[in-house]
Amino acid sequence: MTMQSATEISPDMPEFETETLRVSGLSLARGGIELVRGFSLDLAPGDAVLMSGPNGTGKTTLLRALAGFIRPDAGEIRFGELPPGEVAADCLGWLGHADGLKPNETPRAALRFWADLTGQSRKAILPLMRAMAVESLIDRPAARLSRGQQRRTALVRVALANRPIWLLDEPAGPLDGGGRARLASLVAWHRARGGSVIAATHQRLDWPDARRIDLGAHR
Amino acid sequence: MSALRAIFMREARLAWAGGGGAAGPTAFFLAAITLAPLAIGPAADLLSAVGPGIMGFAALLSVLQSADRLFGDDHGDGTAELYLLSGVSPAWLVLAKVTGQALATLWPLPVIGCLGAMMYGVPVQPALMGALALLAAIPALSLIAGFAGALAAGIRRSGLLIALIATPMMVPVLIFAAGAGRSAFEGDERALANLLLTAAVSLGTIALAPFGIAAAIRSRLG
Amino acid sequence: MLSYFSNPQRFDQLARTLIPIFAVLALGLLAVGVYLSFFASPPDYQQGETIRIMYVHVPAAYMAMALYAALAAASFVYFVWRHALADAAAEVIAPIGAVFTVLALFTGSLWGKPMWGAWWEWDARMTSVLVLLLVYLGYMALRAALEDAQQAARTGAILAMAGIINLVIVKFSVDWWSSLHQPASVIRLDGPTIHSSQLWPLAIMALGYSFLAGWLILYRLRSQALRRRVRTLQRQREQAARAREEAVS
Amino acid sequence: MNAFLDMGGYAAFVWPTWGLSFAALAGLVVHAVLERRAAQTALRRLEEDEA
Repeated sequence: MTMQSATEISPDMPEFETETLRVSGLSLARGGIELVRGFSLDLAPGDAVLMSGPNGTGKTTLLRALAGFIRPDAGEIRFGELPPGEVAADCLGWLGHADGLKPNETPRAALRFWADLTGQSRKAILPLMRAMAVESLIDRPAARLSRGQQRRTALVRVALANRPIWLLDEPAGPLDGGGRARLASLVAWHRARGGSVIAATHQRLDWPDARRIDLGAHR
Repeated sequence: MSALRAIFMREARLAWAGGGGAAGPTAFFLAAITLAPLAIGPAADLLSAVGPGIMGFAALLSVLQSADRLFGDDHGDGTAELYLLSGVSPAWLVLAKVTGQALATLWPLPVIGCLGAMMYGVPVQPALMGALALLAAIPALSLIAGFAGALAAGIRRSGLLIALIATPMMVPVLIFAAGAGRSAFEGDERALANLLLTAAVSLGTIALAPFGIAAAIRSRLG
Repeated sequence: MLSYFSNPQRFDQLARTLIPIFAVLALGLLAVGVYLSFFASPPDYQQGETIRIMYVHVPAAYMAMALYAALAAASFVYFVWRHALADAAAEVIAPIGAVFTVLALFTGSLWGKPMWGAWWEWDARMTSVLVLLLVYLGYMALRAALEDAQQAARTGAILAMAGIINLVIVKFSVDWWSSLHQPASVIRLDGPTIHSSQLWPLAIMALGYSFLAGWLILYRLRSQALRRRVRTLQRQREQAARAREEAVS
Repeated sequence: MNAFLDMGGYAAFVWPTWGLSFAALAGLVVHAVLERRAAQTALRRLEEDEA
């Protein structure tokens, strides 16, 4: 599977202005159990962070705190100077455990909806689907897509939203070898445009000069 | 504004096609209308007296019947998270969603309510008033069902829990909506008052419920 | 004032001192109430001896509503200031309020039979109490259905606050609904027709019920703090076991 | 004495109402005490295992 060069993916999307994510002294507890204590992180444009650690160590909880779904018990999260609450919508691309696809909706209809909802142009849909090699499935209802194909479609949605900071929860979970390579090139294209990404993952993802954090050590 | 239109269109399209669209509430309403006389008995004067009330009651139950699909699916398949992160104000987003779904699935209720009332021996004019009251009640019914559905999103077999949570909140709109039909049938002058009160409750619910639903969705994602 | 109670030790001290005081007050008031109800107040000129049922029915109905107001207030404090004690209070109050509501319904029915001739009268007041019972059950069912404690607290708070708004509208709509054929109820309960000698037992019994409810709430709050510590300890033990098992594998 | 017990002919309603009321109040108190004791033993058992 040749590694697609970052420039091949060419929906005409402008560069991002610089958006840094600063996390300082974050601690998170769930049901009385402390998952993360004193976690700090700076994510400058172009950075990539891979979070690993046994399940139940708080990877997902940390991502959900960064997205503003969960209030941390201590510490601060800042996008530039703003807390996640106000600004999360404009600068966060989110990929949760679930792909956000409706069973009886086709990728074409879904991605058009997400483009309209986030105020992006629909022209970027096809190039991005080609980048994830799912363009042939554009009119097949999501229920009849495989888990891997659904995940690729969800990754297209994340890219389509054109947001600088990506939070990806197990992005490569159901992906095969080809899928992981295409994910790597999508992330490389995103970072080349000044975007940044934090991913929680079990698998070894070899994204060039990505910082690796083992959450198990943070308790 | 186009984002809200996008949500409205998507929810209406999905509700219309998937999940049986209007078939669910319609089938439930017809079943209730058919079974009630078998339980109450064929006495014509009795049936016509309870006719308007049965219509209101059955309409309420058919809205409740499809309540868990309103927000339960979004909670499970990740859509709720994405909606909250879309930058659209949650209350407006929820209102657009419930309006889309209500129009796509509940439009037959007033029609069936009118025909059903006539089947129970209610004259045309009160039957029409009952149907009008049902139409006025639909916003309140669907938003309250949405609120209960959002609170119980993702819980296994949440149907019973949603019914228990929504029942007390449906009391006012049921009293006024069924009251409109009944007063029209009994010829006392409160029919219009009941209709206006139904509309008032619906407007109040439109103003308040979206914030409650948005808060419920956010708390269930926390 | 709110932050004063935010640390558990200070609240626990206060609870430990208040609990015996409330117990003594409740028992004393109830004893005086029983005496006043039976020996120191005349039968009613219309109802005769059945007036004595009112001395337990009205306090029960009053407690049912007062406890829901407390539940909603605690939920509001939790929702806005995230005050763990307020959430604990809301969780503890709900079952107590539900029991008082059931009690109010039964005593109301036992009162209705001799007075109106029917075990259940769909009048505005009794119907509202029945709806209140459903609100309590809905709140408890929702909290029980949510495993995550934090979600149960926030979601329960939202439902409780919606419930208080709804109960106001329910009160109005049920009055409107029942006023069609129902003649104004023969006995004006809270109107001037209550003779002062009948007001005293009612007030004392209501006060006795209130202090008993206060005792129950404080007492159960303390045992709930224990239960939450047990749950946390169990979770920590499970997590430690998981970590050990990971270290081995 | 039995005039008192007769309650003007309404004995069948007054006494059950009061009986029910005090049964409910007593029930609430007893449940609260049992609940507390159960919590204490559970905590003690956990702490013993801890030691």
